[in-house]
Amino acid sequence: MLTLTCPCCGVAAEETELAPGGEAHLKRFGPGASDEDFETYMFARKNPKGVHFERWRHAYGCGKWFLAARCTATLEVFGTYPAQTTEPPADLIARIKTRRPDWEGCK
Amino acid sequence: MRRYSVFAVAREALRFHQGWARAWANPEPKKRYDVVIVGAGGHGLATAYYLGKNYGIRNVAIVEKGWLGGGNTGRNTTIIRSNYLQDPSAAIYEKARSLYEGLSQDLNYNVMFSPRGLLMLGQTEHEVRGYKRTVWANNLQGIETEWIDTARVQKLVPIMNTLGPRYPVLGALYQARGGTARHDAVAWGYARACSDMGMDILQNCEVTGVRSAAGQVQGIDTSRGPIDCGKLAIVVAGHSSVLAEMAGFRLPIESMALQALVSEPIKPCMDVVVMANTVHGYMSQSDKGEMVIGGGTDGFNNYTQRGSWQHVEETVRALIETFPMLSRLKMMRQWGGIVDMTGDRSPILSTTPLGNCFVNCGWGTGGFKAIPGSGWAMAELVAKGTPGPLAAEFGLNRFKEGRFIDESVAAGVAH
Amino acid sequence: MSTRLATGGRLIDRTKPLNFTFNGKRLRGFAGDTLASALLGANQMLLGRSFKYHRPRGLVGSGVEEPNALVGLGRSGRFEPDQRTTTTELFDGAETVSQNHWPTLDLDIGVVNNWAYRFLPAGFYYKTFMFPRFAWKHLFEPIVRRSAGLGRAPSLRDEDRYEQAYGFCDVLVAGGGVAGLAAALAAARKGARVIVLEQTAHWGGRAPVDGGTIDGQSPDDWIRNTLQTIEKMENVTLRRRCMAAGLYDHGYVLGYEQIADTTPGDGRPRHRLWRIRAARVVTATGALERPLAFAGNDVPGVMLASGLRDYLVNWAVSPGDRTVIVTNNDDAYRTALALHEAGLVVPAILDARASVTGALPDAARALGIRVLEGRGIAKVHGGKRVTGVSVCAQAGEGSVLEDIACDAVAMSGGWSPIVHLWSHCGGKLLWDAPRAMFRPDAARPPTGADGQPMAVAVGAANGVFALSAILAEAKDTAPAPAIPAPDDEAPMAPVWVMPQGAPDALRYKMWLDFQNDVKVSDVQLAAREGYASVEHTKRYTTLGMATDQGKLSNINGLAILSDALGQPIPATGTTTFRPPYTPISFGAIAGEARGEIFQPLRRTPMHEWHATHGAHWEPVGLWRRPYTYLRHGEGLHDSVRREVRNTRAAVGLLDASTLGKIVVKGPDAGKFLDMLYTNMMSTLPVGKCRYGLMCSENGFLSDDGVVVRLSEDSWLCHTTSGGADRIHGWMEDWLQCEWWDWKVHTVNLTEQFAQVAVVGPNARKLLEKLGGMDVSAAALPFMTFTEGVLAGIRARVFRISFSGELSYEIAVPASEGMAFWTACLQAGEDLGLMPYGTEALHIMRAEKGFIMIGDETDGTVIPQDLGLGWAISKKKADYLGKRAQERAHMANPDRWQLVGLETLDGSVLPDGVLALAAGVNGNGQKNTQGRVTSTYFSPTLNKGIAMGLVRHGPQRMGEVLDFPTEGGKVVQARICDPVFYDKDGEKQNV
Amino acid sequence: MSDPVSALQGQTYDGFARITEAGLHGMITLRADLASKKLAKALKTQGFALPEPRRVMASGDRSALWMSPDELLLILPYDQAAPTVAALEGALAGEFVLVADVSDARALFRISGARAPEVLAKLCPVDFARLAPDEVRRTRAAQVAAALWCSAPDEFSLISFRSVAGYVMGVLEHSARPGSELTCA
Repeated sequence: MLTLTCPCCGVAAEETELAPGGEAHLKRFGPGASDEDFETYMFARKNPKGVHFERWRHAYGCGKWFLAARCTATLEVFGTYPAQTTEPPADLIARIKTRRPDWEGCK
Repeated sequence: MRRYSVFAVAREALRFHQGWARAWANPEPKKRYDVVIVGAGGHGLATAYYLGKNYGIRNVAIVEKGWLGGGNTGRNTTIIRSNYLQDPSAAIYEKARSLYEGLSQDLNYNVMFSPRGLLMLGQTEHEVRGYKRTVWANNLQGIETEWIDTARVQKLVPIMNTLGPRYPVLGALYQARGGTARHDAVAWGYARACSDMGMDILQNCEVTGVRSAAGQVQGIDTSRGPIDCGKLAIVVAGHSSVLAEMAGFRLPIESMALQALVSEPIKPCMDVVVMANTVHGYMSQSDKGEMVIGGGTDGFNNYTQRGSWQHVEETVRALIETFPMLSRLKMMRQWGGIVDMTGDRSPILSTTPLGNCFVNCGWGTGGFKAIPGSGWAMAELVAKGTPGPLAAEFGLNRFKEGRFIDESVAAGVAH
Repeated sequence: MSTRLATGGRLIDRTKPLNFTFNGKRLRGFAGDTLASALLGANQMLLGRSFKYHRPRGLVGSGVEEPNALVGLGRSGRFEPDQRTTTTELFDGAETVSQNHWPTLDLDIGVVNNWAYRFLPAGFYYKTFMFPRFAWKHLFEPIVRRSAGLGRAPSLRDEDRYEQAYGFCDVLVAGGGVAGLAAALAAARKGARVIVLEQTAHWGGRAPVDGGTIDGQSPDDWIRNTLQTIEKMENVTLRRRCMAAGLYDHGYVLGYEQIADTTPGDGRPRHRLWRIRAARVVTATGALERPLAFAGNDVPGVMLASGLRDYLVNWAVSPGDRTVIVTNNDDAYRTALALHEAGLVVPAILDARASVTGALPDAARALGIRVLEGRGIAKVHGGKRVTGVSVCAQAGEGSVLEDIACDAVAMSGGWSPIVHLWSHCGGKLLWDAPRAMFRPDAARPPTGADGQPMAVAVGAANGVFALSAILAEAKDTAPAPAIPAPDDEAPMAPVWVMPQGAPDALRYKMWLDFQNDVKVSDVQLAAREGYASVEHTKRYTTLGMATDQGKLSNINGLAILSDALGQPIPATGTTTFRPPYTPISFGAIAGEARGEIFQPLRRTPMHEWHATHGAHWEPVGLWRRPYTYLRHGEGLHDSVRREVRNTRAAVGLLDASTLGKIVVKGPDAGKFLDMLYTNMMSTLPVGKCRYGLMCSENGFLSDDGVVVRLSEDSWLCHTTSGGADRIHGWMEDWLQCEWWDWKVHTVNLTEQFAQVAVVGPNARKLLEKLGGMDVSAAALPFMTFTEGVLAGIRARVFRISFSGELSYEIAVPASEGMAFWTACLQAGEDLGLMPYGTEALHIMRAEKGFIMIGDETDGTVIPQDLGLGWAISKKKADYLGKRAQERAHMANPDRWQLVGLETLDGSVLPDGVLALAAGVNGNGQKNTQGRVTSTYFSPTLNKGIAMGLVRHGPQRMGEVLDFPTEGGKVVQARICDPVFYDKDGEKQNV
Repeated sequence: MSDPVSALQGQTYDGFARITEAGLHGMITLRADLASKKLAKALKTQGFALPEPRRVMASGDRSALWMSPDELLLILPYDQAAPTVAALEGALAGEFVLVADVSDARALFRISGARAPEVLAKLCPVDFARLAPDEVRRTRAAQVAAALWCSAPDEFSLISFRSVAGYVMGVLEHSARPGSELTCA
């Protein structure tokens, strides 16, 4: 039963107030994209056992989507950040590296 | 192999059962096998068994990180059914169900397959239409199912509240030959038979890498040393993506926690399996007397084998509404497993971008019922290098082509 | 015999006698009793039967660990099976019955299993019952099932109520013994917000029974003083009868509070389930005493030494007159001393240790109690009650040295810290070899959201038993560095089998799991057969799978398994600890959510009117919509047909309030809607309506509805009833996460408006009667809308039709919805107005060939399949789902496509039936070429009509398809245009 | 002209706290850039002050509630909602804003009495002890969305969607039943 702090309104919300939304930072491919790129966008998932970036919506709160960095093996939350970005913020990356020295970074 | 029978038990009783042999051997890894199967769960062991039985391939190792049968095989709600809507699903699940019917005799190990009947309740007009559609499909697929009315549902399950008021039971999709089996025994029975064929079951042997050359698999590295192989089959529900990454490709899979729970044991009160998909609950009574209850899946990636509590509440609420007597029973134990969820919630039995490497995964919440059929089809895929008719539609390429096998259209959830 | 002593009993109030029954027998106990102590005090030692062999079972313990003494409690709507007597407080009028026997507790036929025990070892059923094939289901399984199970199933609806609550704290202390109270006090003094949960009705745990001094005070005094201090602190909440049932991720603790168990029917909730979020959890859960494995250790009268002591001290109940103590540690001597002090006889203390010194043994010796060193029990005598024990050397093979007559045996195999809560969420254990126990490994605790330790174990739960050490440790709420033995106690000696060299015949009589009948021999058999993982052994033998979940049996079992495998105990490890710590009621888990408030029921403003006017309801999402309005004596079909015919002939009224209504506004709103819908919405003129389709990014049709251009920069999007929240969320997802620089706002106004459809030839007349607005064909043409006042109510009127009739949909403020509905009913009185429900709606749309999301679509259908190509813009470079629809399988001309179907005999095709094609596929399944998606009897056309998806369907008009139905019957239907009624649209466009 | 009615028409329940469906109130959803000066001015003209994030600003019969980084909920007398919407739309013409009358889409409840938080603590995963006095908390009440704040001493206000008002009343009643207090008197 997770708790995540919504970066948009600051509430430390519990899981039942949130809606999960799958892997973060997917790049959308539309018309003109190759079958491979489109398949990757739609289906290929990192699904790592370890550091993971994912989407959540503060559905029962401010209604905003946000992103979270979380360990799927321990459920440790490294941080949350706004959804309006294409990559995790540098300070979050640094924090994850101190917590998980073996982590290979965003691939 | 010493055969199991009532006479054998009687003979052993006289000498305090000192004469029983090991059910399966505990060998050291060999340097090379024709086929290495990663994952000694039901699917992996069944794959090995049918490789030996159907194709005579016996130089096989089944490599297991923990203890055999310790993944989802040993932590599911043991439901067996084949009343699926789409042809490919119906075919493989019905193959599995029919193999289950004779599995105890085939393996000489009582897996306690109990075809006690299975009901999927129709509680909205929409659901009723979906199940009727399934019945027609099943008739053409050669699967015996029928739509039964509320009165018959009530007769089959006297403890059910069919009147609602919220979601009155309008009838049910009934598969009389569906039921349950003893989950551990399925893994143990296959393991014993594989071991007897000379296959090596390597427990406590974790795969740490997949070796390949020129696009062909060469072997694996494990916590018990490197092992070469001619062919590699990855059958590790829950950890499919982790193994796929070692093999150098990505799967349309996310690992999520699925929960189940049991009540304290009570005397028999429900002789069939009941699934109520509108309210997301399903329940059967085990031979020990526990009410075995399946819960919902979390919506986020999770490898901890622990789920989120609210799903237990949701399930229990729904079941009390349908089975009011449940309210005064007690939950004895809850647990979780990690399931592979694919892009269309149907399984994958497929060749992979790596030559001679095959994958069997993505069974989601419905893997146990498929074990014999899955093993049968996977053995064919591994032995021949191309899928037979049972596996043909379950290839990875379907995601690129947009050719999905979507079961949720009729039933909402698949278990 | 067991009896109530004349004096003593620190928990009972002898001035308050309570009456209760056991198997119909009237018995008496006192306030403060548990069911167990009251039963034992009334000389009821035999309380149940075991699971497999149906052996007689009596009390073993005095708390949560009790595996045997389970009863059925209460009657009718308050009957509950498997109630643990040791943790159930006695109340006046309690009715109890014993379980798992037939016909009676004393004479149980099932005990034949016991005589055949040698033929029924662990897992025998895996090796037998296989032939003939049908026999398992029809013969063996029913027998197994009937003899298994414990209590009778309740049959009635639960009469009690339940609730839940949320709690928050910095420190949650699980357990209100000395360690827990001391830890709570220490944390509270540092300013933390603290919650303390104690599962029993009493604070202080074992200390008052076990004695000793704490900070120079007696345990009772220390507890009283500490509680007084704590109760004055505002930052501490104390809860008794509230068990910490489970620890979940991110510091989420389940607390199971029992409120009204002893006052059934008093109106209070019976149980309350707390969901507490704690920054840190202190597990002060104590320890459990282990039984010893000797032959006959399951005979009623053989009890845990600590449990027996509890009955004596807490409830003044003596389990027997002559009690033999058997132990491997000093603690059990306390039981001997307590028995002696109560004036009862202890014929001997059998101590497995070769030599015994120390304060407690010395005290026993000083009282003249025989202490036999290096001795154990070879065998217990007796059937339904202990009559004596045979003594042997622990080091030997069981030769009898002497027989001692006794009627009770108190055993102690040492103590195991209760590590459940610690372990639930990933905390690891270490093996403390000298004291033969698993205890929490402080270096590998469960971790929380921040990755930091979220639990700390204190006191006996941490393997710290000395009161002085407990206090010191609890004060800084960190594990003590050194683990001292209990005050002045000599080390224990691990004893897993008694005697050490016991032969098979004895091992077959040594119980590990009393409820499930698992013996030492069973675990050894499992090991021999290769079920070597502790999980395999557990599952093969069922060790630890009973209602006590192995609280008594697990450590002994895995020690024996380790021995059999020749490996150290830590190499074997433990099975997984799973919540709940002890079973908790499903009632509490469901909480308030039952009956009327089982789920939210969404009501439109006209809901009550429908309910009082014959509505036969249909659930639609969380809404409930009238399927039809039944008139007196009318069947469902007749009612629906009446509604259709009336609407087509006169005028009908539909509550369409559940339709989703989302306003999309902003400079980029047009661009956004062009991405969202398959067709072009940016070009829609202000004041006009357009039907639109939405697809998922995977290409499948997901929702449809009429889009209205409200103003230059705002649109109103209607969605399906079930789709409003989903589609609104979908819009926000794209706006927030993909196109966050687009200037678009959305707001879901579904509930702001009641929406009423006025449908039929007389619709315009009705609106004109309402008055206030020009609704003429010229002023309000088809597919336009206007705003104004209708019947004196602010209204937005859309000229749209889902039935093919002249039709208006009127949106009014929800607060005036009922008033508007009433106005319509009045105005329509002489126009032949009738309300109609969803089924009539569905039939009328099917007559017109309009698709329905959820019928024609099922998540696998793309708009191109449905002949909706006209609604897919060819001009747009992109829309959600466009790329997906270009994939090979979706562009395949062989896809099934929408057509109409009419049976040759006019009958109604069954729902969902499939069209047969020639041959079979590779799996032997019959080939198909289409399916029915919607099928109805059309009251308008007086025959069956259907829509379906058929391979190459639109090119096969007039072809006849075979639809196999029940019993091999085939219904034939001809492919036709899906528009069955008013093909030219003349009726709606007047 | 008809009389508009609220979802439960003022239904009340007296338990260990008093539950009241508070009848119709004007409510306006405003989506906009909350930092805009023009917005602040327009609000001020209408008698509203801009609240800080997650706060309510009340003055007289008007309150402004911060709902999300780009959304406010304005509460005012029911009959003033429509003219206020019109006035705001006028004042903010040409701006990137959305003003919507949601007065009829919501239900407002008051939970009053010293034990009001105990009622809500049974339904909402909210740490009431740590809730700031003027904090608006959007959360879940049992199975539905809710927004709540302390609107007066010993009084909480709770807003839900109108369609589930009956459900919300049901769970509030269940939670306020005498004898089920969470703490000793």
